[in-house]
Amino acid sequence: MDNDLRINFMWHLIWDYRGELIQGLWTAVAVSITALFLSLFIGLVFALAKMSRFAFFRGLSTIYVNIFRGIPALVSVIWVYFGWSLLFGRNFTVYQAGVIALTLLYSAFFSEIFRSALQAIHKGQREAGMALGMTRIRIFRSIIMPQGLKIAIPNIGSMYIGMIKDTSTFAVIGLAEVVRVTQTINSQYFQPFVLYTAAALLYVAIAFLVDYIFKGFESTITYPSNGILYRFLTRKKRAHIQKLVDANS
Amino acid sequence: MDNDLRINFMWHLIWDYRGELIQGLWTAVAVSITALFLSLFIGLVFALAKMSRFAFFRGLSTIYVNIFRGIPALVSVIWVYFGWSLLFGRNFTVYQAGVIALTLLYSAFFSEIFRSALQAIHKGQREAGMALGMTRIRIFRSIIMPQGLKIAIPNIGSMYIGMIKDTSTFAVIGLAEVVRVTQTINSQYFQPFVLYTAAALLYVAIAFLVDYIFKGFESTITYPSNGILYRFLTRKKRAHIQKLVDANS
Amino acid sequence: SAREDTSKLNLVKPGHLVVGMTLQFPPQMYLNSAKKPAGYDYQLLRRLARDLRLKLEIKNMDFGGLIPGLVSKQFDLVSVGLGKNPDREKSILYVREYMPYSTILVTGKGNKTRPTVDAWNVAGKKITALQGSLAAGFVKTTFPKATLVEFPLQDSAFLEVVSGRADAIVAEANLYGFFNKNNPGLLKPVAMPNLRSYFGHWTVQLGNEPLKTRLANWLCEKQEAGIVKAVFRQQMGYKMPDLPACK
Amino acid sequence: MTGSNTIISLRQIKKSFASTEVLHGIDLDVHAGSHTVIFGPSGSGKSTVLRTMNLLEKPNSGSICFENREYGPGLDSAKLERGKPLELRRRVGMVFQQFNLFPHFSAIDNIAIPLATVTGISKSDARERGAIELKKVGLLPWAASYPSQLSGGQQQRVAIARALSIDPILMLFDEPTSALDPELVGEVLAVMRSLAESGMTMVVVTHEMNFAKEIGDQHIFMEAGNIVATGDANFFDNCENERARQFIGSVL
Amino acid sequence: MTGSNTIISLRQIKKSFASTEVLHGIDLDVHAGSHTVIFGPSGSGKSTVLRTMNLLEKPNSGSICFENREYGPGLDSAKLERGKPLELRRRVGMVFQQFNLFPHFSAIDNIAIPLATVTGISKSDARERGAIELKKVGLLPWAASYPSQLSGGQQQRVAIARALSIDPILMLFDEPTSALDPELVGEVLAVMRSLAESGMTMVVVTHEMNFAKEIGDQHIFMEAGNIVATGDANFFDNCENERARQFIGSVL
Ligand SMILES: Nc1ncnc2c1ncn2[C@@H]1O[C@H](COP(=O)(O)OP(=O)(O)OP(=O)(O)O)[C@@H](O)[C@H]1O
Ligand SMILES: Nc1ncnc2c1ncn2[C@@H]1O[C@H](COP(=O)(O)OP(=O)(O)OP(=O)(O)O)[C@@H](O)[C@H]1O
Ligand SMILES: [Mg+2]
Ligand SMILES: [Mg+2]
Repeated sequence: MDNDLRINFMWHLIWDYRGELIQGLWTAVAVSITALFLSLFIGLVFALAKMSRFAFFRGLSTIYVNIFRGIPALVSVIWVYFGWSLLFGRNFTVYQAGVIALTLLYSAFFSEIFRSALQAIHKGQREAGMALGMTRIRIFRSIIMPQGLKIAIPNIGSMYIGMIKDTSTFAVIGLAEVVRVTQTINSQYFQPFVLYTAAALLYVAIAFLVDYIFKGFESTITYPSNGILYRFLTRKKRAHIQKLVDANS
Repeated sequence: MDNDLRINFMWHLIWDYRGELIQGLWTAVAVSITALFLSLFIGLVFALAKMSRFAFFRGLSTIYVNIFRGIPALVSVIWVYFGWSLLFGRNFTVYQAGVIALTLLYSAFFSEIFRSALQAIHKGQREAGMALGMTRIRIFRSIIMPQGLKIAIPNIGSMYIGMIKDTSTFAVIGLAEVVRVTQTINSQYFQPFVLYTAAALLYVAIAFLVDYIFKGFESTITYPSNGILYRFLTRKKRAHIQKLVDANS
Repeated sequence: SAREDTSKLNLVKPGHLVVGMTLQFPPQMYLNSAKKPAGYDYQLLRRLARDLRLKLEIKNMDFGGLIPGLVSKQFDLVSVGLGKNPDREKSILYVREYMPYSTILVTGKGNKTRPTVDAWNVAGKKITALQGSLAAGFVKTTFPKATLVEFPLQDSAFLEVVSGRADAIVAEANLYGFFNKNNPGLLKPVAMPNLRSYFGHWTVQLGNEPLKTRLANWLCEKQEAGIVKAVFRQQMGYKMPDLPACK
Repeated sequence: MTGSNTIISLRQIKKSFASTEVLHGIDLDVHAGSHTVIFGPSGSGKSTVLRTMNLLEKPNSGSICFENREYGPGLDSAKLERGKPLELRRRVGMVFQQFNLFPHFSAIDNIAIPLATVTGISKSDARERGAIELKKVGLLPWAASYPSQLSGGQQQRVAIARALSIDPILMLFDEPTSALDPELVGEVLAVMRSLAESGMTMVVVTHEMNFAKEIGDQHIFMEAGNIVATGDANFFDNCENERARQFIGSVL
Repeated sequence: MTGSNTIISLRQIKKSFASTEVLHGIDLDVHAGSHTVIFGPSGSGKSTVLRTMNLLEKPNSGSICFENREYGPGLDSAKLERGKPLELRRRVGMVFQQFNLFPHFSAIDNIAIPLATVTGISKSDARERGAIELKKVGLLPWAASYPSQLSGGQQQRVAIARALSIDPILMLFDEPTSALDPELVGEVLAVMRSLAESGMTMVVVTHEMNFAKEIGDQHIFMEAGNIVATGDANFFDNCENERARQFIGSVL
């Protein structure tokens, strides 16, 4: 095959469109962060339902998890954005639809993550709380949840990277995230390699960042912790304890 | 907006095109299963690298995992199918490219899954093997790996569902999996809801099936197991043990 | 006739003509009920391959894969009716026009906006189009005050109007016809003269002048012999507007 | 039914797990200021009896009387007002074999946080109380340490201080030293000994027979879900039950 | 350097973890058929000494002589051929505090699978040997049970049978009974006792002082990484080292 077939890599496009690309990344992050908080909450609810005494709640949770774990993001967002509108006449914005679709999918995953994390807490912890006369809700809030969260955090971090990646599917409803931005630029220049490379770089960069943030968060809530953030947040408490020790000894 | 907008749901399309849809599902499963085995293997290698004594291997593994965990499937497959050919003049088939792209992404995830599973094996297990004079390789094969696999299996199942879902992205290189099949049918009828619903149903069904199979697999390698499969596979061994017990007592 | 020498055409696979297309646009290009490629583009390509004595090989994939495939030498030719613009010409090589398109403005059944450009070119009107299509370009130039929303899938762009989020869509007339046939009564064309007509092109890899020349010559030959028009009429079901004259 | 100085009494307590009954009708009175020791083979139901006393296990039948309230399914003959488990638990302290300290709180917060939530006092007040309790068990200097930074003996002493912080009138101990290195057992027994001397009512499940002999004034020997022998402070010297004698022999 | 009847000897063994030295130069000879007992406070280095003997820990300096081979970094004075750790480990059996049975193998396979891989005999032959070893510790009827189906005492007996299956000439025990319920201790000690009577050379770290006194003919008291007192079978009765006497008092 001839070698005079030229490929013209217009790498400068990445720089030229940096504003749009960053904006796209920002959109992806915004949608996925909103969905992260919602799906953590809903996931926790379904995790608790799965551990409930009532078979009905357990069954509900199993069905929910298995359905939404299985649906591809593409299909989910098309249903939420178009299907809902056609069936019920209520229109979600692109942003809302993206958040809802992601939340449906990932709440199912988070439910499993929470369940296994909460189940990993030794039952002696709950019993110790009960023996001290703490209420069930208090035990959950002060004893079980903080310890479960620590176990769950690395998995939440991984899942969040998955959520950001899945926003790339939402190009189909016109969400202006990174892949859609690159596609739009691409349709003007037909420079797929340059632009998909840019997208990949942005995604990898954000994955590293998310990893770093979650690691930091994990080390902060590790006990005992030497994290700077931890020491800063607990400085008052530690001073108080020191005062009590001095006063009593 | 008008309220008398009626969408004409041609649900019969699902039945009419059942052959194509099932074929699409089959393609998705075939690609993802091949990729599953490859990425389990590669993931294991990188997990071992990450636990290596040599900082070089650990660093390599960290970089690999962080890069491929972050890249969206769409970008990955475009690079493999088109980018590789562009750079090295070697053409992968659609099937190969799908398998390679999935393998790159998921080997990164599996590496983390294996690492945490292997690290969860109490070090007393390794020491017991060493104290008996077993070689490192033997200890890994007979002691560490079987126990680690059991811990990893539920996560592998979840990830595999993710792999099947990600094949939907490979429509872009023309892989005739479920979503692409529905898009093709859709282009003739403009019946996106009917067809995306069909796709969702197929995906959910396969997710349930995968879950079921992995649960069964897990229960088979749980010890002691009462699984039928387990009892069938070990019937000779158990008979032998029984004979020895009878002979010696 | 003597066997033609195709060795100068830089073909991906000697003896073959590998074409990338998206068989999702009936009647222009689609998979027929026997799962075989069909439509205007396909019939043209078949004749081309026969005349060049090449074996025709169709690579059917999403639109998103076509340009990467061409650039990375997976296909000799992309046949999907690409519109031309100066930016794109820096990355691929256009052969020549072969597919006439006319774009129309389509709105919801109950929409009462007057059918004039001025009535639609106002702030707050939302108009959709297929991402990166020339239709999208026309919205920018014809209705600069309106908001353009692009979608990567054609049905998303239609459904945005059906769901009432957007006021109208600019789309190729035959795509609308097809949508309406399967979902009658949801949308109606605005009774405005065709917004714009344009031509779709065959494209080859940047630098492959020999192939471009050969294909352009073949198209001109067939165009002048009236064959292109005949195939179009037979496949598309209506008369073909005149293609630009060959030099 | 309960003597004037009886703090807690169990009547006909039966308990099943799944379909297996593991307690077959336990009757037991604990008098104020007394030190009851429960011993017996593994699986005989010692822990289950103890856990029933603060309702960590709900009996399938029988009744528990505590401070003029009745708990559990109850007996027909009982006439007392029914109580809520939380009321009972806030008056009964429990120390577990595995300490069950909260790993995410420092030693002092292991005491202060539950105390604050249970009594409603402020965290800061609760910490002051925590400091006092830690001092009693000799661990004030470790107030800011996390459980993972303490030895087993220290952890168990924190657990005892925590249980005492809610001002219980009855303390339950379930094999408090059997997860400890032999050398560390002493420091925990010392704390328990001084607690016993201070007049606290205690029920102790233990295999430390010397300690049991020393502090026990009511001895309960259990086997297979039944109390098969009981005795006073002299039980070890003149026990008539053969199984109990045999068991004591094997453990001592 | 090693007497004719010396099975293993440690010379000037030093071991550090990170930058902390935990063994400061241990010298120890174990004679054929002898029963050495190591005791001392927690953290004194007992386990580390034992683990060094089968090279689970690699000493930072010093030398281990076993069957005319030298292991470890070695001493300048030593003249023996160097051995490979696997050779030594295949002649030395070890029993751990936490049993460390393989949970995914049945009792008999816990013995047979390692045996088959180490000696190269067939699995089926190895199982025959396994059955014999299980019988010796009284567990033949449990051959097909998994560790999770056995009591602690039974698990530890399987662990002993497993260690014996490779025909060791030296057995190491690291607190073999301290993870057991007090009642189950007896059955494991009985197995160890009969092993001692059969003439097996043993090194035992234990807090069971009565047992130690009974079988021990060489007693080693360690503290803070050093051997501070050694003695013969009569050590417990006429021990001159004050710290050792004090320690024995606190544990007995
Ligand atoms: N949560 C539970 N589920 C099922 N069975 C249980 C449970 N808790 C205890 N059992 C069973 O009840 C019986 C009594 O157990 P319990 O723990 O009270 O015995 P124990 O005397 O405290 O023994 P140990 O000395 O081993 O602590 C045992 O057979 C045990 O297996
Ligand atoms: N893997 C390790 N890493 C770091 N330090 C260790 C390690 N193993 C042991 N140590 C330290 O070495 C010292 C001796 O430990 P070793 O386990 O030998 O003591 P021991 O006498 O067996 O104590 P115990 O009675 O608690 O088992 C201790 O200070 C211990 O903390
Ligand atoms: Mg118990
Ligand atoms: Mg030790």
